[in-house]
Amino acid sequence: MSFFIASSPHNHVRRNTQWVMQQVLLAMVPGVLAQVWIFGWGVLIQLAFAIVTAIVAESLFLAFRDKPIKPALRDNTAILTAALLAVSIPPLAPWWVIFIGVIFSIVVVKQVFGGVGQNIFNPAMAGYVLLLVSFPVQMTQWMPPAHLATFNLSFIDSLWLFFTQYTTDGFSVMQVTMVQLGQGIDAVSMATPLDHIRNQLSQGYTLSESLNSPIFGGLAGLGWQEVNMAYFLGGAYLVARRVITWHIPVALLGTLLVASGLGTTFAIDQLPGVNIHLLSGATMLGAFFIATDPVSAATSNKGKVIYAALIGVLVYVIRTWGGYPDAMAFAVLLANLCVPTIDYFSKPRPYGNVKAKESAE
Amino acid sequence: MASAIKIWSFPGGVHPPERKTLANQTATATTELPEKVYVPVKQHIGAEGQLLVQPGDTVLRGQALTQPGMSGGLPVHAPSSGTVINIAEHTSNHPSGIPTLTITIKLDGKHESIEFTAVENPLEQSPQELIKYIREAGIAGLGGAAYPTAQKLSQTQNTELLIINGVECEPYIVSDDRLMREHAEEIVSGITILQSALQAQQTIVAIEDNKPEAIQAMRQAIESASIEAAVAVVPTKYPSGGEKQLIQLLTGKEVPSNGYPSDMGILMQNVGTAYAIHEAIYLGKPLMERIVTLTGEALQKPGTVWALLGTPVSHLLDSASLQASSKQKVIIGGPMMGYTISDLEVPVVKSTNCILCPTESELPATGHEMACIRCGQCEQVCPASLLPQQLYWYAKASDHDALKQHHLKDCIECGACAYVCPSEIPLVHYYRKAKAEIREELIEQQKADIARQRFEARQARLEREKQARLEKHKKAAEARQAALAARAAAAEADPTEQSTADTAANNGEKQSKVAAAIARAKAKNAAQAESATAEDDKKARVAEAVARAKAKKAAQAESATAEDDKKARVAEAVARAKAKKAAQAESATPEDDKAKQSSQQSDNAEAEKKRRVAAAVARAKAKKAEQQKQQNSVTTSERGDSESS
Amino acid sequence: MIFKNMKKNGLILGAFALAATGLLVVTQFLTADRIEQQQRAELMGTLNTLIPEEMHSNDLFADCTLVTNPDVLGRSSPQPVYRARSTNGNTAIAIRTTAPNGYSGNIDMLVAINTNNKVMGVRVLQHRETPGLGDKIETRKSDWILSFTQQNIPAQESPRWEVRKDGGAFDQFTGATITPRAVINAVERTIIWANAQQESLFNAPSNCQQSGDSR
Amino acid sequence: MSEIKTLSKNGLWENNPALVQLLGLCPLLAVTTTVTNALGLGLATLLVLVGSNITVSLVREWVPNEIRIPVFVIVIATFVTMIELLMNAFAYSLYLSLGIFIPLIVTNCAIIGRAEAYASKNPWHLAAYDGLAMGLGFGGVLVLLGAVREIIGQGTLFDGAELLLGEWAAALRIEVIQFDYPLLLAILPPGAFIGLGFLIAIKNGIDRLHAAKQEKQAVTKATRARVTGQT
Amino acid sequence: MSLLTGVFVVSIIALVFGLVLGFAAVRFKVEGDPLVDQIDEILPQTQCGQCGYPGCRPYAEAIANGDEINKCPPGGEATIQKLSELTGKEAKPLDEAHGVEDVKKVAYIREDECIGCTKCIQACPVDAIMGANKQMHTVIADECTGCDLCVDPCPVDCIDMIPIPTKAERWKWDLESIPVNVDTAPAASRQVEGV
Repeated sequence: MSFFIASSPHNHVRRNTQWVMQQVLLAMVPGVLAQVWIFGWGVLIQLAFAIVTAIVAESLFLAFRDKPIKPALRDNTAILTAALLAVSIPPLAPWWVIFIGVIFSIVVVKQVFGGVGQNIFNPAMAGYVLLLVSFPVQMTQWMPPAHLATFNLSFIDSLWLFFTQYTTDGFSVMQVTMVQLGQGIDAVSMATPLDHIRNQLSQGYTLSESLNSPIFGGLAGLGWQEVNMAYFLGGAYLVARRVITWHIPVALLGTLLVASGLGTTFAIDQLPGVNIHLLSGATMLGAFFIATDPVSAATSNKGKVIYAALIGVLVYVIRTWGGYPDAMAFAVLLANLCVPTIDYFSKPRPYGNVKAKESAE
Repeated sequence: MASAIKIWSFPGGVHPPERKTLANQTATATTELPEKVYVPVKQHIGAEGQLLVQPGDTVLRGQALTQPGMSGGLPVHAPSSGTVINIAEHTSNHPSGIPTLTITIKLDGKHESIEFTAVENPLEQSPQELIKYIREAGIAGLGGAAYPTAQKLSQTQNTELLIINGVECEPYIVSDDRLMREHAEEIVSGITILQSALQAQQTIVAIEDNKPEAIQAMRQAIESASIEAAVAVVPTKYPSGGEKQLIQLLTGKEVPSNGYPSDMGILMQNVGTAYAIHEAIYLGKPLMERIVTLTGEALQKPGTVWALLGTPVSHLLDSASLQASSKQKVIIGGPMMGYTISDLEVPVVKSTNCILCPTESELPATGHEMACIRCGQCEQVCPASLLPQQLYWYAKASDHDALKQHHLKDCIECGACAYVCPSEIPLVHYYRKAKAEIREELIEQQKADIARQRFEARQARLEREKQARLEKHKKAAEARQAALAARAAAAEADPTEQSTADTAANNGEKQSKVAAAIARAKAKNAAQAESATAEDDKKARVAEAVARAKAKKAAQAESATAEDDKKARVAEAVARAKAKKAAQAESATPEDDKAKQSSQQSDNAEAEKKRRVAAAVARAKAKKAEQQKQQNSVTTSERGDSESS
Repeated sequence: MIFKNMKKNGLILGAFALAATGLLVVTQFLTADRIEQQQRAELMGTLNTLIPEEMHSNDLFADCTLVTNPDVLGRSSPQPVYRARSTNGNTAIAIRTTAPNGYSGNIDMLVAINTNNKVMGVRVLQHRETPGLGDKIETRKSDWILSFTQQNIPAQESPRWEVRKDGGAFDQFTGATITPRAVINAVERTIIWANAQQESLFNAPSNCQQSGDSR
Repeated sequence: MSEIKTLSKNGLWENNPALVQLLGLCPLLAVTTTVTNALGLGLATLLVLVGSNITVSLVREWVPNEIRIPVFVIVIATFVTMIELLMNAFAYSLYLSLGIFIPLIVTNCAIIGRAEAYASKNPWHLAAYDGLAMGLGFGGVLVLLGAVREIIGQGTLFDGAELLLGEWAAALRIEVIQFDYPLLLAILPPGAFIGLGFLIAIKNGIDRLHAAKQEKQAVTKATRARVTGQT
Repeated sequence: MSLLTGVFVVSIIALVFGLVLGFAAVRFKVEGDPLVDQIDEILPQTQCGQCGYPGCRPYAEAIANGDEINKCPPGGEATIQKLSELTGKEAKPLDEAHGVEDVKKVAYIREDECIGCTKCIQACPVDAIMGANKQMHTVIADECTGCDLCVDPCPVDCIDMIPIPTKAERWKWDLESIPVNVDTAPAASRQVEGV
């Protein structure tokens, strides 16, 4: 009889890419649930639509490239990209926003660069940035959190809004939001907490004045803090299961913490504090789910720390002095650009190759 | 004492399931004698030895089948008594399965031995003597690399630290474990020989902490033998048994990338080697058998066995009752570094420490190779601190310069990177291929350099000849006179005598060369006799063929002990060339002396090559002379200048 | 050898430089007038959209004074003020002013008022607001800026002069409040101040040309 | 005649400065927000290219090798400055919108590249034609990229043509698509990079298709040299 | 006037730079062109002439003078790649007009048929064939470049180009090439004297 020939090693850990991506998707569940609870059905609708779009787009483009479709789809990376993008955009943004974003992420950022493992940028974040700079109006239209809303949109209404921009009763997104905001709430547009603070500070208000808005409560912005905590939970699960190492989240959050701590110390009442930075916007999502994307992050542990610290600093800098309210996407993309350099300078010293200096002694 | 040894650590490493209990629960068995054994002539790293037997010879257990040749090498011994039935290419115990020269012995079942004589008072022998005995016993590193032990010992000077490696970190394999449990005293006795041969200052026996019985046994043996040695218990982690990793674990130092442990005064030997040394010195037994782990869930009776070197793998697997499935793998070595074989008739060799037959569910085949996602896990487990993923990209792109820059040569192929890779990329396979390509490229480059030199030399020679011809036409009359003189001289020379005289100077090759020379002379005479009357090509060819056949027969008869056909042929060519040259009466030229001188220095390894060069020189000269003769012109004395190649 | 080569190269390169710069001087000489005319025409174009031809008989470009008032005009450097006079007397002024608190920094504008307490119009000259959001203050993108035209000038800061969301009379445009707020505030400050200072502004000497800053 | 054909083919397609040599990216990426801007800069570059090529070709006999680069730079800088002055005088509004990119033509590697690679080795009429072909190739890509970006980012074509061509050209403006929300990325700098990337990809794709069609050409065996003769 | 000052200053600067360049051009002149040597280093030195030049070095010179880099079948794609890196030319596929890439071979003379004409010896570019007139010839396999130039001149067609057999030490880990179930029956017994 003939025997099977293979190259060593013959045993293997049973944790392939598919499994890793599944785990990450699983860990997103608490965060997504929190978002649904706070921002309504729109989140789920965005998510489902994004995933379907991603799968279709990836299949079509792979077919166009004459590449096998099934193995590429099985690795779950397209689904993860779509999910990350979907939870990053406002829940009531019209369907074509997420559609364009997903197509761009999958086709241009991922496939055109050569598919999984070849993209230098995080596809979800590149897609997000495309949407943010192209459709700033839609991309900054966040609903107020459920706590403050005067009524809850039904699933059907959310669906209608998503596809037609009008509810079944014929109200537009604008009208819905205005009604939501009409009652007693400070007439800020649908600004996120970070957005609000920025606006207020730029108008010359102090931090404590801007924190008086009813959108704040607890540790940071209402709703946003819960979402961030939920993503933190999911992230902790990933670290515990060793799907990701602790380096990136700890370094990122640590840097952000130090930077915002210094900021509030030296500019009292002028800059938002640690609690706001850590629990607003995409901080936790970014630290555990986005910056940890293996493809576009640095590889060595040392490199990962440098990479994540860079993101932390950039997030703080862009949030404080940049042109857009939240900064995770820009920070991640900029850090992605630095990855080859970081990798180059964080190379480990191979066994037996003692540095010239040491050997000279 | 053991607690005094500081255990350091090395970067990376993995913890694959150990699965050692499959085979280490029972005492080592002895198998029935196989019908035939296949003894490959070369079972170690280095040159192969010279054959001492031929088909039809009867051999006894322990009889040497080869002896070290001029360029070193180790002997192999008959593991049992029987008849040599064949010496031919046989599938090798190598990942490639490429056939190698193998002595097949049909065993007679009597298991008769030669008389083994132990070394007397071994501890009072000089290190050189001990090393000589170890070499003659054919001992090579039994841990897996099969580097000749004697060579390793003689290369090491001022040994500060002797490490006896009983770590055995690969999953499944328990050969050393069982050996230490059952033969701790013999191992310790072997260690004393090593200490004596090396004058080592310190000795450490390293064992992984998952082998408590072996640790216990070794400690007791060391204590009762009261020798200067300590047992170091290292934590279980793969690949802590790798030479470089173990040195780092025990000393905290790294072996320099281009160096050897001996540069640091460290020498490492496997426990099995120590056992073999004991057998060789105290019992006089050469290396004829080794302990082999038969394991894997496809075997019904796993365990360890003493296997004669040369035993076909199929024989061992039959004894362990292999239940082969459709995608059955038979792995020589462990799951991390072992290789599969496709033909079970390959023999057990000195480096075969384990035969692993896993079921499909036990060690499933690697899945579809997916794209690298740059997760960096490979980098974290690499014990050599390399960048496996970068190496993978460069290997894929065949970027050899980048591979060298990223220290591919420091990769020990331990397989940790491929073990953890979530994309199931066979990384080690890529590295092996790249290493082979780089090696090939180097060989090609060297060949190209030689070819360039030869081509340029030839061009220069042609140019000189052209000049010489022009010169010659100018001085036609003068040249013709010289030609007459030369021809007269040629007539006086006795070719046979000349060639004998030449070869007599050559001590190493004397026999074969004389034989060849005689044959050649005969052939030449015959050819000349025939061709003198023959007019056309055909007749000449027939004559040549006849002469050739005669020469072959003669050579065959005389050169039974000649190392190989190549040498014989070269020798023959040399003789022939010389004979021809003598006929041309050019033996007085300085170049010829040179050729003679060079052929005298035949003791070392380079002699072979030099002789060939000399032969080529002579040949070229002869050829030239031949041409000149055809043109009915003369050889001038300047001709000799052209032989610079 | 070396000196010969040096001499040759030096002279050839020098000759080329001489010829090239000479050519440029000639071109510069020939186009200088035309360029100045063009620059003038450009500014006049904007001025004329705010202050129609029939409202003045003077040369707006030349009848210009520099005023430094960081609190109102948003810059610490002097800003030009153009005066329109017709045969019937003073008719209008156009002031260059800056809103310092746009979303991305300064927004430079030209604000024109007439002597009848009305705003003639506002135009944005230069800004760096977010494309797609804040850039609706350009006439090329949106008509929003025209909503200032013909507004009455209040005597002091008025709650009417706010975006609608802050309770004022001006629309904000979708997605952005900072930019319109900044523009409205700057325009309000400027017109109140200019209206009050009309007399002195009209009487100030024309001194724009000396500084060379024609824009 | 075939030289002219080769030059045209090189400049417009095979060795296109923008798509193949990737020269002059700075103006290419910065000004191609609209067709009008692209056309303006393309024309300016074309003029400089032809002018500098002719001049370099005419003086090539006189310029020693070691100072040829400074001389080329002087020639190009002079042409650019002249064009800037002329544009300032006669197309002021275009000058305003092309802004700082006109002086940057000096450092457009496509121009010095042609001076060095072609004009300094060939007679003036061929050099002029080479400049024309390269200029058209560069300008063509500029206009194409401008058109793509303008349509996607703004939904129009020839917006602001009057700045370049005079008042009558205002009529050229075409509203191609009416967007509520145009893809602003297209007219931002990253859009230029992505757009250029796609243009290059399309060009390579066409080349590959073309090559695939021609593949079935019979291979004519080349004669082998005998290294060794009969000596 | 300031414009004239500008003209003057620029001209002076140009003059000075011209002087400096003139000095540097003579003073720091570098002799020689090592490019040919570098190209020759890359070529496989088979001296086969398939490129159309008599030997590798002439082809190296031709490449340095602008010839195509894809005319060397023995070197194959690897050589084209390296030449492309060195010369900056585009790496085109091997020009089939000059032949196709093949496995490495050596010449082998069927000695029984050899008539000893020496024609192959004269044809061999690296003197890798030994033998004399009317004597059987032998190829020194280690020195043979596999150029096959000796094959054509042989009047009795006794020269074969045989692929170099792979040895275990030089095996390239090509798992596909492993023979499955090699016939273990005793093959032709080893001839000690040589085949």
